[in-house]
Amino acid sequence: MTPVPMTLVTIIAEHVLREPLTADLRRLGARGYSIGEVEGEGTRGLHTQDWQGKNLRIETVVPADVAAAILAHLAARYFDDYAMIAYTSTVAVLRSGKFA
Amino acid sequence: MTPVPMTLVTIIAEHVLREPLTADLRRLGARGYSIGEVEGEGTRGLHTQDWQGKNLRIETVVPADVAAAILAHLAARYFDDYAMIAYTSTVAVLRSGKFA
Amino acid sequence: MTPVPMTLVTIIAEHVLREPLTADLRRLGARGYSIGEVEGEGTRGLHTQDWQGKNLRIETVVPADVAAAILAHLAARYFDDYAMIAYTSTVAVLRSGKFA
Amino acid sequence: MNTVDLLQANLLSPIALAFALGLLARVVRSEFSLPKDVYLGLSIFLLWALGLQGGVELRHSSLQAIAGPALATVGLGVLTPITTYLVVRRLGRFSTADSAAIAAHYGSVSAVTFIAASGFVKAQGQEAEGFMPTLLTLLESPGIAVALALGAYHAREGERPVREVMHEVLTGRTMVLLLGGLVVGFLIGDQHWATIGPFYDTTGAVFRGVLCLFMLEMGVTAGARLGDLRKVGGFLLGFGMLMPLAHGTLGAWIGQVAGLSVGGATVLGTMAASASYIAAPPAVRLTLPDANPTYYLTAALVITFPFNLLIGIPVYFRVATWLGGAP
Amino acid sequence: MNTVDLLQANLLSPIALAFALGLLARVVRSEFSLPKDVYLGLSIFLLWALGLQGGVELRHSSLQAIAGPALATVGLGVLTPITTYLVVRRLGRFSTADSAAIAAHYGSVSAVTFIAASGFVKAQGQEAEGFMPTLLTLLESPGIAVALALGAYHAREGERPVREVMHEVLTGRTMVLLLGGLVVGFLIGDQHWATIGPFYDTTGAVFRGVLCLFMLEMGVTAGARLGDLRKVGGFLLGFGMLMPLAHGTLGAWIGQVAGLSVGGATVLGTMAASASYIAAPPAVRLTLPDANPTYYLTAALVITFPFNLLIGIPVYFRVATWLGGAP
Amino acid sequence: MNTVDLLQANLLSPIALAFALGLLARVVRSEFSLPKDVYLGLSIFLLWALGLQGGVELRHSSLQAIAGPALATVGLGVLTPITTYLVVRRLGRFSTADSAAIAAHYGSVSAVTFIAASGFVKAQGQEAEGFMPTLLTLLESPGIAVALALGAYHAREGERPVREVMHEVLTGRTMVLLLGGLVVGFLIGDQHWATIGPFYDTTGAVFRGVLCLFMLEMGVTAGARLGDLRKVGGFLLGFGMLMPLAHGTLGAWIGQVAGLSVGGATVLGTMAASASYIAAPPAVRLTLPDANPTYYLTAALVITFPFNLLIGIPVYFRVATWLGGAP
Ligand SMILES: Nc1ncnc2c1ncn2[C@@H]1O[C@H](COP(=O)(O)O)[C@@H](O)[C@H]1O
Ligand SMILES: Nc1ncnc2c1ncn2[C@@H]1O[C@H](COP(=O)(O)O)[C@@H](O)[C@H]1O
Ligand SMILES: Nc1ncnc2c1ncn2[C@@H]1O[C@H](COP(=O)(O)O)[C@@H](O)[C@H]1O
Ligand code: NA
Ligand code: NA
Ligand code: NA
Repeated sequence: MTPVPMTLVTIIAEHVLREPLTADLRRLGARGYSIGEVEGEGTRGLHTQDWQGKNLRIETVVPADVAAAILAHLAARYFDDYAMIAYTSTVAVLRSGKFA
Repeated sequence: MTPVPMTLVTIIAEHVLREPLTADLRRLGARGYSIGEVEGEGTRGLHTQDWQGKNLRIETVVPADVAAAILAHLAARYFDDYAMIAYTSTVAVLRSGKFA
Repeated sequence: MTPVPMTLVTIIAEHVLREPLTADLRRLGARGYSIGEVEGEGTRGLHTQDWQGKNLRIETVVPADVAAAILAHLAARYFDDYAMIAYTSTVAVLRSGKFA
Repeated sequence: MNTVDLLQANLLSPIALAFALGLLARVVRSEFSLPKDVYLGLSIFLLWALGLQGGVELRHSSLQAIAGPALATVGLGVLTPITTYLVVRRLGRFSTADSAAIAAHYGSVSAVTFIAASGFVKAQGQEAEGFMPTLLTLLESPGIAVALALGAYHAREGERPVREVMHEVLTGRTMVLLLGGLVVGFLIGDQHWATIGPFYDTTGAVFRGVLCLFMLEMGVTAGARLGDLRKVGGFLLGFGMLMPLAHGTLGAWIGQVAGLSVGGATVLGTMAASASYIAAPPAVRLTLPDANPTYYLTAALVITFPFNLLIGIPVYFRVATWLGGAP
Repeated sequence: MNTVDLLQANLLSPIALAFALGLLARVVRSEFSLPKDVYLGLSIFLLWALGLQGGVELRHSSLQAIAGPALATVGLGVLTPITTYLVVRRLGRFSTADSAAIAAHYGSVSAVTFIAASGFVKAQGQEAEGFMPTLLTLLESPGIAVALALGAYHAREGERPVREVMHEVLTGRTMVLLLGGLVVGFLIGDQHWATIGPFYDTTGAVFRGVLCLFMLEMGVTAGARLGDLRKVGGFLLGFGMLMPLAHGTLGAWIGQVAGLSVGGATVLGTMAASASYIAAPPAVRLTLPDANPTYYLTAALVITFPFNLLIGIPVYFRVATWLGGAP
Repeated sequence: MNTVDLLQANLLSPIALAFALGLLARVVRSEFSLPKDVYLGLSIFLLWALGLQGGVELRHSSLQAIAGPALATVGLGVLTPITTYLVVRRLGRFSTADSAAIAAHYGSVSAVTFIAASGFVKAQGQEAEGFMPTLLTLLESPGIAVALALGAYHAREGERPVREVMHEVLTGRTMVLLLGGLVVGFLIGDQHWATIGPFYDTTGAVFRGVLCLFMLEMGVTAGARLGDLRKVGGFLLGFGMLMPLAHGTLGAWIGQVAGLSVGGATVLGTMAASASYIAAPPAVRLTLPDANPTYYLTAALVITFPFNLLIGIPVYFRVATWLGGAP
């Protein structure tokens, strides 16, 4: 098997967005995702973690076009109101069929 | 010190594989690894986290050939039967001697 | 919005360094960071997690020059005495203003 | 006891002092805090015990005795978010979103404040009715629903529909444990209760001991937000103390009219005066994302919660005593 | 009490209702659940208490009295995985891996079901022998070992060796706390026990109260898998209720023959009837990776566990009473 | 009781056996351990209970009675890190950093060892003074400060300043709960204490039961480091048992001179003999990064802690009894 490139989207967002964000990911074409917990500080400084629980760190490995759609959606829908950052990088996977 | 490239292998797998996977990593040449916990959904949908605990998120920084060997081993040994994804990316480190 | 490249610095370090490291990051120009927890093994083998709690996994998305400054500082200040690894990779973000 | 004595007795209670200690720890920049999961576990125990015992005691109450107070409670649940909204919007000139957000918090109820009030009246020899936890359950959600509906006019395209978020409130931790506990407690009856009662009894040492630990962490949480007091401005500071006084007096009076004892009226007043900081915040964050969390959280947690705990409860008790014609 | 009364009393017990509440919470799509670490903490307390008290009481039993029941228990530990395997493989036509996997679960034992049975017989005035926790410890692992050995014929190259996995079973949480507790309890004796007994006493309010919280979360866990009931098919559904009935009756009979009291025979029957969902699943997952977890987990946790809790235990009690010649 | 009887009674206590079990679990490579957050929660309960009850009892002590023992305690806090430093540096030929690091641990105190000693003397009918928890609080930090100051000569450019790290020690979990508990307990007084006492009472079943669970995990932690015993060498092995004997005897004697009862002198001796493994390690790690954690952790946790628990305490008791002129 030769590795094929995929895009890894990482989203760090306040806890309360768990349900909406995973629904968004599925709708936009992600076939899977993994959610960890982080604490953090950024420019918004909401101290949200005190009452909501920790920030979410969501990772999803998707084709490049799905990644672009996800980023665009996040920017339009959440960036203004919520504590959130998102970034993408290129990774190599063995079974491309699992992600697209 | 100039940064040198290394390969970061990330494995997301069901909890029960902790022992076998870390043993595999050591055997295949990884000099270290870090394990976090994530919850997730994929295509297999085993709900394994309910009874096993969360999924493992294992990271190991290794030379490219070790990364290739790890991926090949995972594909041969686990991909069919277990909930698991794995991907690699290139990172830069300062002390290459620590990883190879 | 077109994605712009940024550098993601990932630091894995023993628990006790939380305060000093986040202070360092801020001082060196990081506008934010996220901290998760991992367990791990490396070459130093201090078993530090037994008594300190888990290792920190710190991520910060920063401009390339800040990343270089951070790595250099870590190497000079911590690499000798503490259990720690650090690596960088290139990621794409939408709002570069948030990170620099 | 006169009012000063009441206040003093209240200030030196273990739960007030535990709260103060947690707060102080933060002031001196201690990093002490309870692990989040332990804190969650304690809150689950407290709510579940409250529900269970409430259910056991509900069996001893007639439907007739409950009907009036229940109606009064629902009435308060509809009224208090509206008064809150109007005061914050008109007098405080806050945005619609901020006003609705604050209204959701003050329209709902704080279970810990309820517990503190129940303990207080019992210590004064004026135990509240056994069905009070049932009223607590009734008051949890209407206020949030009313306030979010008020805010919904304002909601932009694409926000989470209020209906969806209300499902989360109605099936949240508090409701499962309180409402579920009520039903379970009701069904098991006295005989089974005897086997677990010493552990769950809300007037027993285990419950009170756990409550102290819980208050310690609430103090830490409030302490971490102390700095935000400067950000919220004078209006919210005054609001966070005067609004409870108004709602508390109103609640005590309505409770008295609805036939509650002095103890019961005090507790109902306290419920009306209290502000939710568990169920309301996430619901508000999702439906009113441009409301500023610093406003609603600081008001509910840093101002109104300690105010009720330390000063409000004795005052509502005085009011209820006076209304009840007692000395 | 006749059988109907027994069932009814059982259905309205706090632990049954707590389980039902947890299940219901999931049915209405509540996100309520106990933090995993708290749940783990509770399970540690329960097992440790069980072991300690068992050890203290073991001191009061003669080796002679234990020998017969112990032999009977080990016999059941070898027999029940084999009957399970044969039934699932031959009648159910499941794969070798799936059959061995299910056999490992039904050959081992569920500690919570054991606790529920002990509580039930005590409430009926028929307390079981003090050395029952010792039997529980004995029954934990043989069934898993036998079933995994059955499955090992089938295992492909490279799977984890059964021996390695059995080490994990034998040194797992359950064994450390139960077996360790037995030894510690035995060594400390009555005088030291008096200083900690009120906290750990398995018939006391703390233990029972903690058990309720534990059952709440078990209900949530089972509720999350309710949907899988449709996936497992009619055979496993019937199996999950009839196999326990058979093993339970067999266990009660063998217990009676081995000299146990009515209470003891009921509890031994329940142990034989119960299916492990803590020790067995990870062992099976590692040695039989192509067995489908949906089958074994749903059968053990969603069918057999509540079946025993609600219906099985009173039935095994009836059987034991009848065998024991009591009314 | 003669010394052998004392030792034996001590070895068969629930807490000693729970520790041994945890250790043994690790020796047989079990993966059992308490979830970290639960362990933290238990330690918070223990410290908080200790503080609260200490505060309640402090009310019954005169300032006069405390002054002498308090002075003695502070004296020990300054003396023991210096003796430790000299012994490790001169006799053991360890580096300055390692010597200061070890001195910080032995200059401070282990709360669990304190609790074990208090329980032990009580079981011998020689209860210690009610203000002992106050002394415990006094002994927590001076030793760390003195040792870090000793090490500071050595510190390289850029290390964390001792002052900053001492702030963390002085506002850490132990101090908030112990000192805070003392103040809260003092303020609430006997009447309020009665409502929560049965839960927090340090001689009650809840406290002792929780302590057993805590010791189980301490055993696991120590067991995980057993292998390091081979790395630390013979000197530290001897040091870890002889230094406590010296400090324990000294402490018991000074306590006796300062007017403490036999029980009180035993507990003070134990405090002097014990080594911190909660407050000291992170402070040392940050200020003396080139000190080897394997040395100080193994000595404090794997050698001295069990040594005191099993052998030291009865010995210090014997010494105090002898000094006190009792049989
Ligand atoms: N530059 C950054 N690098 C890594 N994580 C960040 C960064 N900025 C923000 N975060 C994370 O995103 C969360 C929200 O950030 P913000 O919206 O800037 O308050 C923070 O709590 C951090 O967890
Ligand atoms: N596309 C993906 N991106 C990120 N994580 C994934 C993805 N697919 C699966 N996972 C993770 O891998 C686990 C197993 O996936 P699966 O084998 O597809 O059921 C899931 O529970 C997720 O945590
Ligand atoms: N090659 C590696 N890949 C991933 N994580 C590592 C690696 N080496 C070390 N680590 C992590 O860094 C920590 C300290 O490593 P060390 O300083 O080598 O003992 C370990 O506990 C691991 O969490
Ligand atoms: Na209210
Ligand atoms: Na069985
Ligand atoms: Na000491």
